[in-house]
Amino acid sequence: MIPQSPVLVVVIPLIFAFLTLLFGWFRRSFCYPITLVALSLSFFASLHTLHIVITTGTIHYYLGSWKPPWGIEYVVDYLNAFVLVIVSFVSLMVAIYSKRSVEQELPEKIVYFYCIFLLQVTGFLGIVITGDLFNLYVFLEIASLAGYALIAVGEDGAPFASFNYVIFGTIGACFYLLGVGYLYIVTGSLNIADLSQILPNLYHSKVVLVAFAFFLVGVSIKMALFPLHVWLPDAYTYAPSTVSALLAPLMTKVGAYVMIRVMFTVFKPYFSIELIPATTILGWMAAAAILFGAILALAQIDLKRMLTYILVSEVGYITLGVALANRNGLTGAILHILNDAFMMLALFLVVGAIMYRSGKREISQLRYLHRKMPFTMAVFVIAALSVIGIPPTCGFFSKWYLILGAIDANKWIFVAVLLVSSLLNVILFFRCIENAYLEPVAEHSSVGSELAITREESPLSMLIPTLIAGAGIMSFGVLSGKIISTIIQFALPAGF
Amino acid sequence: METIVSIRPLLAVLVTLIGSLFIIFTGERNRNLREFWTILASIIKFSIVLSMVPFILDGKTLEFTIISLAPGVSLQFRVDQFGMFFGILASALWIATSVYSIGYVRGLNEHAQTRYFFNFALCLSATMGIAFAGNLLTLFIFYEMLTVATYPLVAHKETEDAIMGGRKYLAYTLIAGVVILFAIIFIYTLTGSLDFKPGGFLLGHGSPGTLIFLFVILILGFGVKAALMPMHEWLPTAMVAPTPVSALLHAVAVVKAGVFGCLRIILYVFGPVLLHELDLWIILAYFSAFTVIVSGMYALAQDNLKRRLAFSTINNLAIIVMGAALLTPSAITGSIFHIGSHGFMKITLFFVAGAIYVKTHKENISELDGLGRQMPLTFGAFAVCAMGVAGTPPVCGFISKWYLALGAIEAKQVVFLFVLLISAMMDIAYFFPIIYNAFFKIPEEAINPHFDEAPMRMVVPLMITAIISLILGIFPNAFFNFFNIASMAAGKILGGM
Amino acid sequence: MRVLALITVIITGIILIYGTVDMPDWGDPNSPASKHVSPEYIEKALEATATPNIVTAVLADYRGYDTLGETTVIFTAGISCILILRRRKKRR
Amino acid sequence: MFNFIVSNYNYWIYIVLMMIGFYAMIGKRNLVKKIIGMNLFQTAIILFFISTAAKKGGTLPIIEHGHGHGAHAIQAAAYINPLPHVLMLTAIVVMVSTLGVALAIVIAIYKRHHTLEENEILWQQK
Repeated sequence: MIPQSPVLVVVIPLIFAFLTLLFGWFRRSFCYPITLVALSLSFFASLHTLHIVITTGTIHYYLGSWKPPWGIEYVVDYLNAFVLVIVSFVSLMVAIYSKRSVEQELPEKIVYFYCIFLLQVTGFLGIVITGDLFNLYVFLEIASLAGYALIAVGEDGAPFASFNYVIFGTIGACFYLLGVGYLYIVTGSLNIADLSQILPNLYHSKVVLVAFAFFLVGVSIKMALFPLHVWLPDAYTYAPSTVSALLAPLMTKVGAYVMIRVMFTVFKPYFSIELIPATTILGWMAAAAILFGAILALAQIDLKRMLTYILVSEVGYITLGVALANRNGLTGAILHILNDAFMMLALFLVVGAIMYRSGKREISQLRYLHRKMPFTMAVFVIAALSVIGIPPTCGFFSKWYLILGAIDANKWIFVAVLLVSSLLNVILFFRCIENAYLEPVAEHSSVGSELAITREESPLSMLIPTLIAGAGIMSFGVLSGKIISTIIQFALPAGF
Repeated sequence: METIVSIRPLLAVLVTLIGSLFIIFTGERNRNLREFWTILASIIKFSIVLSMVPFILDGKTLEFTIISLAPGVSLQFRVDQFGMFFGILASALWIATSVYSIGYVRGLNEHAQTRYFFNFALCLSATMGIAFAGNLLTLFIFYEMLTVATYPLVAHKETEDAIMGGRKYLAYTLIAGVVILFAIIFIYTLTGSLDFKPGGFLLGHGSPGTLIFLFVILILGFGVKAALMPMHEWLPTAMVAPTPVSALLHAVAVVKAGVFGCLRIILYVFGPVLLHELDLWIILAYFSAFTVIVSGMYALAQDNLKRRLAFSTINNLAIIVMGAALLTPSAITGSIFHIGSHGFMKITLFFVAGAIYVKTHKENISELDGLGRQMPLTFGAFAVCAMGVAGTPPVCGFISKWYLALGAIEAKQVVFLFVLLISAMMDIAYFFPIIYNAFFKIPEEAINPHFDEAPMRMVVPLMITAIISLILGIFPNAFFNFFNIASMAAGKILGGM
Repeated sequence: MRVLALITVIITGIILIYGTVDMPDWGDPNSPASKHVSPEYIEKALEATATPNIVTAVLADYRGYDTLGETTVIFTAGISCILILRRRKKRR
Repeated sequence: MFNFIVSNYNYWIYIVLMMIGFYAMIGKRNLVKKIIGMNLFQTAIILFFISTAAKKGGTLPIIEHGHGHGAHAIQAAAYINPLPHVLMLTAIVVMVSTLGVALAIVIAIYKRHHTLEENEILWQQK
């Protein structure tokens, strides 16, 4: 029997998106549990998919039983199974978290919010799982449209930020589509596996070259690779906190996944590395992203905006790993997809919780937070240490592999960039930690004052996902060897 | 060499980690219970460490692999003689520091005590991890943990100065961390392994240029915590921290971790053979000799007692590194033993500084005139240990300096013998006036001439550490064959030659 | 800003034209796109789907999943518009 | 050369159209103009795809006498390529959806800022 879980991963949130609308009509409070059920089911389906991949190898699922390349197929190998699990788990966490935050920020739009939320996740999952370039485009658009809408309902600046995102996102998606078209015109195929068979004969065609360029630019816009990141900080700053927490960890990671697929599956590593200087250019862009992201983050006074710039910098790490194009570098990149998803999840959840409780989000306003919200702030510290790259948090291990990869590739400048960025992150985060944990001397003169600040921990529905994200950061660090030996080493594209 | 798989090193690390959780969840609500956890964890930890001593004395190695981190590298504990030595030192001194800390923070009614004890416990876990780490990566993981866990302690007072001190500490140590990380990864790409081996594992890998480069950046990296000049700046600045923290920084955890790291690099990564081949040992020895002399001069110029002690620490750490760099059996023995003896002596000195501060709120040496009569026990302990640091028999500092001097002669480098002598003289020059003034000088303002000591919770630990320093000076093997462990470690390292 | 935009546009245009050089001529019945996947549709669609209109056959059958995605896109767009434009009933 | 230019004229048209759209998207200051540009851009891509479907001498991909005439050999060359049409049907829908969402966002912007000029909005945000 053909396992049905690959398609269920995508279809369950899709169907439940309709159901949310239907049930939401009768009762608003149904939406939250329905979303949770949908995403839990989807998460279990993706776990099951991963399990099948580990036990029996790559899954080919023919939709409608039409054989590829005529029909659409789902191809699930280690790489997308891994990303699927990350996406579905992170979105489940955000969904659990969303309850209070959405009630506070968008009280009259709950039904539609959850509907779009599920569609957003459907989009991400569809992008990741598919084995067909055009199908990928369709789901990319689902994800993008949902993203535009979710961002637009945020604070005052949100619609305009969202509009910029629409413009950039459309350019990105259209470039991608153009790439698909160019490949189609010289090959006649849309299926990834089929394309990778046909393309090697055409590597010297200018059409293929241009297609590759458009793919890369399009995906770079979607994953906000410096200098095409300009839409991201505004959009994620003004978006509702739940939305930032969903998009920030996932959109960029899904983009990174597509980039790896295009560079090393659709095109062979031979093309991306040796025939054209794609990896070199990408490497420099990534290095610039890492540094400028961190430097721009230094200039921010708003915590959430600072995190968006850190996200830009983190995208640089993943891209750098891809651009190093060797075993260790790619291992680091794929590991960082996991690690960064959790780091960004944790950070954005924490910021959301802080805003929910205090309405404040400037770095200078964090004072006393370690007493008001000790657990939330503990997770913040863990995530911060991970971004900096302090062992045994998971961020250290992705850095470890990235640096190994950079040394293997003899790219000493990238090694320096990776090391320096750690130090920049130290400044970034310890600025926040100092503000949150250390108080001006006058105010702690007596012991009595310590009790004057009441504890205002975020509600359980927000706290639990935050703690899980924090626990994830710690445990993935220790388990990284295990994760690599069971999944990632098989997830590396062929040829590494 | 026999290797035994044993979970004990992991337990030794975990007990404080778990203890720290108990501490933070007990919190301010029940202080006595919270302090009980601290003491309990320290005692359990010490007994676990001690339970491993017999194996070590048999020449065996205890090993425990937790999880594989990368091909060829695991999160692994391996307890050898050198690690054991450091482990005993750290866990023994933690008991003393805990008791003393309780007296100190309560005596001063410090704020954020829970955070204080929490981080203290974390520090000790990290230190134990450093001591028992079986490879460079494990060592580095705990080394960075230690950095982070110490930061809140340094910035504990939360004044401008304290926050700046904390920043400086972080800046120095994390930059060093990044440098070390780079070197570790580089070594990994060269050898595919990071496991410590007595006598080094780098022999036969890489070109001499690469190895020299690696050695330099590793020593610079670990040298930051070991406060080798010119990377010592953070240490005097970090003196703003509460005194038990300074004691911990100086005698037990942080700087000793730096020195421990340096010694691991010198003796277990590069090894005597390679260092002789590359002629690096003599450069390192001169480099640390420079620190020995200069820091001694700095110490003479300080009026703040803790700052003077800080420079004295820098001085002694450099002596340890210098001893290891000489690469002769006596020098290495002396160097390792000095980690311990300096630990006991310096912690006493810092305890004394803290006791004075709690009792009289005085921090400067010029204000201490006549205090010896008011606090005879405290100053007595100070006198014993100050002389010990200078190398006067029968305190334990004498033993280590004796072996170091022997080592200098064995290595046919008489220069370093003179360096040791000069430093001893400088030690006397900056410690003796304190003792003299405290006991014999008549203060300008009237001072309580009666016996009026600091709280017993502070005096007892400092008395005990002083007495231990004395006993170790007379019977170096009095406790758990302390000296033998050091000399066995030295023997094993050079056995690989 | 406008100059920058113009430069970007021109560069993109040049790249596109550069790519076009190797493209098959317009209406070339032997172009790869006409040779690889599509003939199968034309030849087999009637037999396999009993639909004379091949576009319909491909749209609704061979690549029916794309069409599901397509309808989802428009559903998303519809709900998005509601989500964005829905009036706030009461001001917070 | 001349032959090349003539035989590929479909590409030139779509590139010109697309560049006009692209310029409007990134160069114009008015939000609605940007949206118009976006539409042009997408339409150009659709034009491109559809033009790849063409075959000289081919007809619409609807099988004549499809029903009731039994099996007879169908020449692939006789019909134009159906796949790009299919793809573009989807793409058109995507385009319309994007347009809809973009316009909805523009309405939301207008409600808050009472203007559709980028400069003025940026000025207001300061």
